[in-house]
Amino acid sequence: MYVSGDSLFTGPPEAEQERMVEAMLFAASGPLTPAEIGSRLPEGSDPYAAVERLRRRYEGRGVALVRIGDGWAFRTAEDLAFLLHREVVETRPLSRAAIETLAIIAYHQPVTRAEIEEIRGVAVSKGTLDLLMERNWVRFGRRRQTPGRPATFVATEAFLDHFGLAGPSDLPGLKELREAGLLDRTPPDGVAAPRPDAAQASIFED
Amino acid sequence: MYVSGDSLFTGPPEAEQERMVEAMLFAASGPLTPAEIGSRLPEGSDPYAAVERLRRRYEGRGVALVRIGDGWAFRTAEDLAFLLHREVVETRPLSRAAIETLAIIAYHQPVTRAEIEEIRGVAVSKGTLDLLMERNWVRFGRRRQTPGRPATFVATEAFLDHFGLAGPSDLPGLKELREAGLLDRTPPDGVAAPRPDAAQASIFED
Amino acid sequence: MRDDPRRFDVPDGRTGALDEAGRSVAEALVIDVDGFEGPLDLLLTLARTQKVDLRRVSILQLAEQYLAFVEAAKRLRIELAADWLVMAAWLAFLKSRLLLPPEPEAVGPSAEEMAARLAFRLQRLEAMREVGAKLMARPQLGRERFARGAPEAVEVDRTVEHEATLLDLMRAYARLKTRDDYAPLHVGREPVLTPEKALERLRGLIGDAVDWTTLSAFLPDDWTTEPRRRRSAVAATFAAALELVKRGEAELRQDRHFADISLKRRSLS
Repeated sequence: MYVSGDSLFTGPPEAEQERMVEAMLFAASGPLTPAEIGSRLPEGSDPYAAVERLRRRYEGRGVALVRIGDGWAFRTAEDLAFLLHREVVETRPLSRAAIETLAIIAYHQPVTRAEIEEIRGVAVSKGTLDLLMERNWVRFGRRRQTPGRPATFVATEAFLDHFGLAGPSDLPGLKELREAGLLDRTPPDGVAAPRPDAAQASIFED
Repeated sequence: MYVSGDSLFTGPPEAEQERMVEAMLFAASGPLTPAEIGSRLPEGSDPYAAVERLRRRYEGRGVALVRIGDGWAFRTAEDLAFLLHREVVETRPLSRAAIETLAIIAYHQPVTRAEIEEIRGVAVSKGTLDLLMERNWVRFGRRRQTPGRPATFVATEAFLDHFGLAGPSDLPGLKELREAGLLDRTPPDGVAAPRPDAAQASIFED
Repeated sequence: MRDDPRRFDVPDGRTGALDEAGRSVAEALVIDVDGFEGPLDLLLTLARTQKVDLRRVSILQLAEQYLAFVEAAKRLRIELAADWLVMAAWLAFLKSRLLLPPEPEAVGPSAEEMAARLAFRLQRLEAMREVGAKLMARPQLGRERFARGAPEAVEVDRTVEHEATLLDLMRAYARLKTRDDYAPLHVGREPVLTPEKALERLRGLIGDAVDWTTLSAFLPDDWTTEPRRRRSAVAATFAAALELVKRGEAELRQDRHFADISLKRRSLS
């Protein structure tokens, strides 16, 4: 323990030693041990006492003087760790594949992956379905009672919420799409009406 | 000015805001502007007031909260240089030409290369400007709206930080140089013409 | 000097105003000429030898000092670069103008203005050197002043939120439906399962069919929904089944007309 009166070499005043240790620890790239601190303080200083005073001074502040191994270092106060994280939300338009898949699920639910592929004419990547499920617009429905018991996909409440729909039947039908000029041509018969139960039909049915 | 009672959104208590700003500024290596700080504080906080309280709190400590251009950063106290001084072996001392060029850019900014050459009386070697730009003390400013639209050079925030200047107006001796007309591009008007037989008389004396 | 291109002959080196000491100073400077950054730098050094405040420096004397320097170079057979000689010419001209009474009809700046301009440039250069030295004497970051030695980086957690509007959704669906209309024009996947493919597939599956299994269970998953594709798959798989029967690898059964067709692996005897 440093007692200024008894010390052979009188070091700088306590407050000054504390400032010095503060600057050293601030500038250091890693924790400093009291021995290292002492070797750089003027003769007659007491690094242990200075570190302890400094530690108390920073109690409850935004940074804390913490012990790491044999050394000491300043670190962000634990309760403020969130300040070192920044949440950045980037908004990106849904890819064409994703929006088409979403549209098919919304209009044809419950629908299997094979059916989505059939309608889109290309394979549906796992990533696309994952993305829609992650976005919480799509979830698994009941398995289809056909050989292989394939999973079906349905649209969620969150989907309806997001698109401002009271229910799946609120989705504009083909007639409205056509009237809105979104459909240029009359679809041929047999394609117009999505038939979720088509898969159940017998193999020889038309 | 932040008045907690009147604020539409009441942020965290002042002491808490100060802690948060303290943590942010301690964690950062470069200066942070109040706007940057504010964007990371909870709604209703006043970064300016928090920075000012924090600056006062650290007055006389081993580290100081200093202004650098538009931002603020913690830096070790200048009077502790003797304790912290590190021999920087890897950076060669700047040449006389580089120091002069840096001074001219800092005091005359924005300044064109031709103006630097006019002041120094010799061509500026490419290496000199490259070196200053590499150290990030100098950067291109806006082009001068004169024939040829020459590029100008300005000093950077890193320059201010490196030399411990709060802003360009903090440059040592700036006021005196300006008053002496030495930052003008031509000698001040009304220069008393020295007579050949009185050549010892001050040419700038009235 | 660039800003005064008027040319005058280099004077003959008469430097009556300088004594012997001045001469040897000039010689020392010539020997060290490479240490100067051009004529202005030398002029500033010469001006300092006048040991007066730069604002009180005698430009006339300075011109003489410079001309003595050029003379010394000649004497020592040291070749000076062109800009040194241009400055010498300009200073010789300035010196003569300063000594002679002003010509009333002379155009351009007066000798006094020229001298003042030179004095201004010298002061300005000196001022820049002084502030440069002042800057360098300041506590520098990383040498005497320090930033946080162990900065704590702010981690940016980037989350991507995908957006779509109802209109996007409707457009996408309309696009799908419209594409169906144009299907004849569009080179898509043919809705035909070839018998070869069906055979290959069936041969892979028949080994597990120990019991009677309906033909439809052997259809590929993605060929069961759309009627045209389903028809093609049924036909191809049926043809493949017949082929396997022919090869003695499978048995085929239909209980009555239009009932399901079933097949199983032919038990090895």
